[in-house]
Amino acid sequence: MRELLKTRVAEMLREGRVDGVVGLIESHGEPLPYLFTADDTAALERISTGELQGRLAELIPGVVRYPLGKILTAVARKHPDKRFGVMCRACDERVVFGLFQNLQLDPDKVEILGLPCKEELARACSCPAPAPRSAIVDQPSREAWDRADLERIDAMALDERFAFWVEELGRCIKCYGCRNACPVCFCDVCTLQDDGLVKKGEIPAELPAFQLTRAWHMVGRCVDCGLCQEACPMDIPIRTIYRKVRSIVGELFDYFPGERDGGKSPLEQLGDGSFPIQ
Amino acid sequence: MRYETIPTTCSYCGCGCEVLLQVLDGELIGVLPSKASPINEGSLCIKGWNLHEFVVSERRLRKPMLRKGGSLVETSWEEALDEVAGRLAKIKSESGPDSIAALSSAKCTNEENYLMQRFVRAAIGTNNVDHCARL
Amino acid sequence: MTNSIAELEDAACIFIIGSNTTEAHPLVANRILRAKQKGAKLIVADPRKIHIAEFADIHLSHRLGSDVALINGIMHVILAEGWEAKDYIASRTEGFEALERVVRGYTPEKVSGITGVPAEQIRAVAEAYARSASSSIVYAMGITQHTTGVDNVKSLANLAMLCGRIGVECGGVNPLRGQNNVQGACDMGALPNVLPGYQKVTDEAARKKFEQAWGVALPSEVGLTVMKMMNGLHAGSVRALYVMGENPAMSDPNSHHVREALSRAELLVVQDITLTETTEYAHAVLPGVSFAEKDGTFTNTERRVQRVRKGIEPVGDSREDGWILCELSRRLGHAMELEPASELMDEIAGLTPSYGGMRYDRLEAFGLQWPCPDAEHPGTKYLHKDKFARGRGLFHAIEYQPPAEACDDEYPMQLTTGRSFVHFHTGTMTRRSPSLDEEQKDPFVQMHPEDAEAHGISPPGQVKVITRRGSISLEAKLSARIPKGMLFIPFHFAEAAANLLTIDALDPIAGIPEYKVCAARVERE
Amino acid sequence: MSAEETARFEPRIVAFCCNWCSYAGADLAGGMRLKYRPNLVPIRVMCSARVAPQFIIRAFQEGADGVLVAGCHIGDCHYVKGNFITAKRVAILRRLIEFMGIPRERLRLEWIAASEGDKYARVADAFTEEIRALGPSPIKDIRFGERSRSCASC
Repeated sequence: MRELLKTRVAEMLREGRVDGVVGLIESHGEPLPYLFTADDTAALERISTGELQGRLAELIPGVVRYPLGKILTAVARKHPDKRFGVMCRACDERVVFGLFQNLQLDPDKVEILGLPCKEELARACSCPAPAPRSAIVDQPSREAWDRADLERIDAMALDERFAFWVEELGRCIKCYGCRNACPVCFCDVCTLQDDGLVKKGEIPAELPAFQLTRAWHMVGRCVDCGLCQEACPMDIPIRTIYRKVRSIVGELFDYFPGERDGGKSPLEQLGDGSFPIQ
Repeated sequence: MRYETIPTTCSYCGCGCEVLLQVLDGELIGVLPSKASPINEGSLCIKGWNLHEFVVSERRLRKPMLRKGGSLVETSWEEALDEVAGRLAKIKSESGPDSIAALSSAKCTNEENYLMQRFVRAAIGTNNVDHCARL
Repeated sequence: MTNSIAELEDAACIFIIGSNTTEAHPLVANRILRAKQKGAKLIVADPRKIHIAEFADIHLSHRLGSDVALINGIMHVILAEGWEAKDYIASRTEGFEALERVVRGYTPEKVSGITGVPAEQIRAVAEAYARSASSSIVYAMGITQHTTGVDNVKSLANLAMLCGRIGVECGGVNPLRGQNNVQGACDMGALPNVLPGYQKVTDEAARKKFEQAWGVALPSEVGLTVMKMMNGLHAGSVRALYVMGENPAMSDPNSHHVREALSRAELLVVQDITLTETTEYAHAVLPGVSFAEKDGTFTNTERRVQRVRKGIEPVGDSREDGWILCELSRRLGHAMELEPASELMDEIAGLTPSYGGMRYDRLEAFGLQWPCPDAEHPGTKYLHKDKFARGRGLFHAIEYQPPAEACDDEYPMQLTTGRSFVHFHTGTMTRRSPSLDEEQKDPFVQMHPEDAEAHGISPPGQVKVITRRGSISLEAKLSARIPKGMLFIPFHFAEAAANLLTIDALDPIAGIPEYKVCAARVERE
Repeated sequence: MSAEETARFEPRIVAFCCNWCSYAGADLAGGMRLKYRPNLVPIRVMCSARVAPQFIIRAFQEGADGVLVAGCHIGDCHYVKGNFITAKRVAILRRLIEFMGIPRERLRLEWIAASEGDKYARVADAFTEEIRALGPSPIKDIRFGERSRSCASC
């Protein structure tokens, strides 16, 4: 897979189809985000799919993921005239499509290099749609979305749920990591930092206002990549909340951010008013 | 057009979290937690996530300064270093090395701390070197 | 730390004392809370009900400065119940009899009187700590910043040794260092009494080694600590002070005294990245660079030597701190090379036994923990395995001593200081960071609602906090997390600097100031 | 909250009312001298679509036992389609708060026209009783955070 990726990236750069490719490079003993460019072909030798090497593989299971879509957005903002390739697992691909839908990236200027995940990995990630559409290799379609985490909470009585979330969210140290790591959070001004809406300067972050406010912003946005969860220093199951948001929006509006081309979030279009009240 | 991430160690508390400096065209645009670090495992605290902000602060000093006529005035490195070295040498020759003291820094690197204590002990000739270990 | 951060996750019992872990060391706190989720017992001793205390099985709200009594009380119960590690004590320690004699006097009931902690809680803590499969002690400045700081630390070591908890996995006595490289600064000999690797300046053989390496004769008399430097400036015996990357005008206790001292300096040189309260007194200000603009290493709280890598070029005409020192040293007739940092590390490794095996190529992925004496050594996860550094672990029999300043009619409340989760130290970095500044802009004093009511304070209201050293004005934040009669002020804010209030009474051995307790009163503004 | 406190529990309900219909409806209810429960605290907004979900979250955080969002009937919106968005928002938020353990009944959406003073009164009574039956909001009893604690005693 790594070799194929390397070949494809080299090809894109050589042919001048893109000016740079956002991906991972093996450097200082770990995979790190990097922008590959045509004038820097030596770096291609160290291109990485995020698999860990040697000692690290023992320390950390699975693969290393970074918010490549978010990084691409930052680079593309600075260089709006350039064209980019981006290495994407299925989750990253949903991110990039989500960013297209939210007008943060220009689909005409981005080419996706999809990497299918191994089945164990997709399962460990509870990936809602494990096969990237722009995969560089063929791969079988896979079972989607393990809902065990949602079902577990749906099965609880309301007071039990509330106690569960108080306990979990009570650990929050307000690092804003869930927001910072989120590849589809792109606003310049953040509601979470509005003192009138979420109180500042205290931990845990105001409970439940902080997480409810953040969850609200995931409506029509969350592509369920799980990077928020990986960033949480307190192991709070925040991804479960956003997965619920995604499932609510899916059930009510048949809208799954990042999974289908085009289309705006139901909250960004007025509709015909036929939506039932309760 | 160049974007890279450089792994380094957070400079706030003593946890030693590994952060990646995100550098776009030579500019520090943000940090990311290292996903592979056995210390922070892809997480950071609020200070760590904002680590880049003080680095690029407008309030960073950009030139050496000497106090002239009561206020600090920007000057060249050559003049500032000559002035400081000259005055240290004068005080040392008049009152001995123990009339000079230095505070090293728990924010600086091991190498810099090493150089500082070597400077104080070998160049000035006193053991009057300490830092804020107790604070 | 005697042990490693990751080990905490698997401890069966964690005893936190004097550490506001979730706010000051969040990425250590996460290991502790993970341990808790795996079923560990969590004990938090802190006068305030700090955030992590919400998750504790037992929260001890002991009086400020009563740590020795509390720990002696815990040991009393352990001995009375016969829970001590008898074999360990016999084979690996000495001085046990003296400890036993002192601890005998600290019955839970007596300790309860001193600490305000119910005797039952003391018994419960003793049982949890002594009888769990593995127990780890975590502490920070709440233990050390007292006139009895050394006694406090020794008492914790007593407790750990009594139960055989040192030199074992998931155990130990684990101080959390407040500054990113305070461990390294100590290791590198930025202390008045030791050369790199804690080799005493009074030890001729050690001195010889360095004299040979550096080619000069070295002074053999122990130098001055920070507080003595300040006194020296007052007295005129110290004429010049060189400050690199510190802000004593803000960080040191009884700041009025410190600022007076700084203003008397004939030459004050400050090497820093921004103007600070200290540069107001400087004759020369030399712009150094931040961690992001240079190569080097930091040593974290678990003794891990980690790489610092240059990401960007120095801002403006600022220069690497090492370059500045080398330039000055050359001008004073002692040439030091700012070799590539990797070669400098080789020089350090050659002179510092515990760093003997530290080479940049070995530090690439996530560093090594000292002691690492040679190039093959894998580093050390936990200290004192099989044998203490000094041979046998020494028990210290310690009696409780009250804090330096007692409350009286004029100053009836106790003031303590500490950190907030947003800011760091004197705020020279965090308060210049827009996101952090926005999260917490203003200084505040935390006080109990009933105390506020008694003083006619209703928030949001400005109050004045007064001690024998000075007074500051700031906003009152009411909270039931703090006991009645106590005030808490974070020390990050220059406009209401907590250290204008704190007392400069020092621990007689370590010279650490008693930041954590002094007498105060509060007035409505 | 103690049993005694629950017994004398009076729900506090925030009612966001749109300027053009529902607020006028509330006004009319007063004008008609209708008797209805006094537990609603009306907040006038220009359109129900002005009620950002963050406002609703904030109201709950500040200790509201229930939140009513009242707007013009579909088709009557002064801004033509503002209330279309309101309907979607409330539907999503009700399910979301329920997932967090807050009964969705604590958040209610009603279309109340300027002429429907009687409907406003009816909704006020019914909603108040529904919330009374649900009891005080659990948010007031969260053991973390000082503001919530003081809310419990007010």
